[in-house]
Amino acid sequence: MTELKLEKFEGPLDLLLQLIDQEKLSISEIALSKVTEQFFSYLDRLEKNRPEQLADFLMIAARLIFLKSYSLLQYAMPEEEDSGPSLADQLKLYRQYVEASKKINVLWNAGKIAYGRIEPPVKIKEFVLPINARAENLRSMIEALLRRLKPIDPLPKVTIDHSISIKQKLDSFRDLLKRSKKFNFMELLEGAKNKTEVIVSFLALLELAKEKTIRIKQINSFEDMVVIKI
Amino acid sequence: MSVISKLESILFVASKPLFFKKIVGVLRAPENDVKAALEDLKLKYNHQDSGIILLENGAEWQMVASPDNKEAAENFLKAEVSGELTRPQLETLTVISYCGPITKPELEQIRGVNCGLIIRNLLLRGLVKEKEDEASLLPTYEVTMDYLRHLGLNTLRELPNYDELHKHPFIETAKIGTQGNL
Amino acid sequence: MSVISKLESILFVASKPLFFKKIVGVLRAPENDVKAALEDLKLKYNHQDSGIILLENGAEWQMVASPDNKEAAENFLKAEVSGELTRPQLETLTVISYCGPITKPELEQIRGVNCGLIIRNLLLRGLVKEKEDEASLLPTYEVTMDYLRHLGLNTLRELPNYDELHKHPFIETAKIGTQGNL
Repeated sequence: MTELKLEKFEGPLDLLLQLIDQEKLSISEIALSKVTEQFFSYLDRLEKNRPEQLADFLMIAARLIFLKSYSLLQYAMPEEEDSGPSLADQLKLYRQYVEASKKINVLWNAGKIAYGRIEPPVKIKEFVLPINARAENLRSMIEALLRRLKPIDPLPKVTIDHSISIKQKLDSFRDLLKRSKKFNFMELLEGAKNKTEVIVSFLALLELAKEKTIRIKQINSFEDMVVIKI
Repeated sequence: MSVISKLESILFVASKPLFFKKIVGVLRAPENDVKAALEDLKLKYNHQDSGIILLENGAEWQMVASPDNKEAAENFLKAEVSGELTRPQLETLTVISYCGPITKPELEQIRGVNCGLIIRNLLLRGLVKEKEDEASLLPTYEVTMDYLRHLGLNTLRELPNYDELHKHPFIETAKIGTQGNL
Repeated sequence: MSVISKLESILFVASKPLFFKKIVGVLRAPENDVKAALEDLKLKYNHQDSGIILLENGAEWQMVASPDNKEAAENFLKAEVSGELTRPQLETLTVISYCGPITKPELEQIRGVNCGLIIRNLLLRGLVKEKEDEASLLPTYEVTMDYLRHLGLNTLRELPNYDELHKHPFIETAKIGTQGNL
């Protein structure tokens, strides 16, 4: 597998498309599942080189994890209303616009410009004050402008949501492990309100396993997992 | 004089894109008559070998010289430079061209990346504008007449696969998807 | 493109009378072809109910709005430079009033949109004037004495909250602009 250059893709969807193309697959959930690991391998470097885009990649990363975990954890997923198109469908749509953008680029570079004309201005004999250009109008306009220019929180909200929730989950799992040596994954999910929380719990669990704080046992596939403190 | 003759004169002297509402106001004619007159003028001008073209961009109209005669026109006015489009600019313009008016979350759902900076960049370049529509809660974005002029198209409907990509079955779901949290 | 199409385009953009010789030079076509094309265009335009007319004055040719619609066209153009300001125009005038003298790029960074057409309109209305600034090489814009006088002010400092708003930190930050790598 050849490494894709980090600066060569536009965003997470573009990276996915390129990974899928590289594997000579067509867009499907199976294809997405096959490139998930590769996708994750780019996240670390991204954090260093394009931190401002991390939130965008995390959104897609969460959906990839969801797809992967769905087959493993189907029993644990709460019923939820469908929240939009599948990732595969979204990717197919994105590809169509990427293709279309190439055609637009050809038009843009064709050097055809339709010029408007400039009618010589009519001379008004004396100065006319527009009825809505009095000092009071200027004042309310600049106040509106200042409201618009008021700096907004520079960090994308999504990043904060994600990092806080994973951190919170990790902390609460650690607390739990202080109190008991062994518990079932399903117990952890009892309070889960939506898919995001299930995924975040799963991510937190993987993180703890990586730290070698816990061991995970599953007797049969699709069954509940037993979490054991090391 | 007839509506169509007055319309032709106004579009000729205007020297800039005019909103349909504005035209109706200036002509003091029923909307339907103005609409019909605009269609008639389109038929009169927009054909092969016409030196004048009537551009239509959403609710805006502008009379321009044919893009095929760019070089000849530049003998009489300052040449405009199109400048290269970067990949993010191009990708964003493409989605807005096919799906505009479109909100920022919808655009982001389709592109999968935050589009705040790129929208600002395109607004500053005058290629994209915020739609003047106070009814919607979120601002919507669409391409400008300047962009259309530089593409050499009479209307966005002439873009390749316009109907398919404009009314793509997933766009509506993509738009709904922006309300979900994933 | 054909001679007639090119001819139509240049008469359209020229906005002034063109000598026959000049037209021939620009089109680089045989005199007879140009003459025939001019006659064709006369037939196309110069009839009852046309909104555009081709004027022939000795050896000079010019495309103009139909004299029958002279009043409508003039009223339209006058309203453009004396009527109520649009919201974007008022916002631009406000920024120039409180923050002038200011360059076009600074103005655009603050407003977040391209301001070319709007500045042109404010100049025509006599609300704003252009000044060459030798230091920055870019022209700067500020309000005119006429405007100030009609506001009943002696100096801009008398604008509401001028001292506080003139160098407001939000505006100063916006002015520098976002250096996005796009």
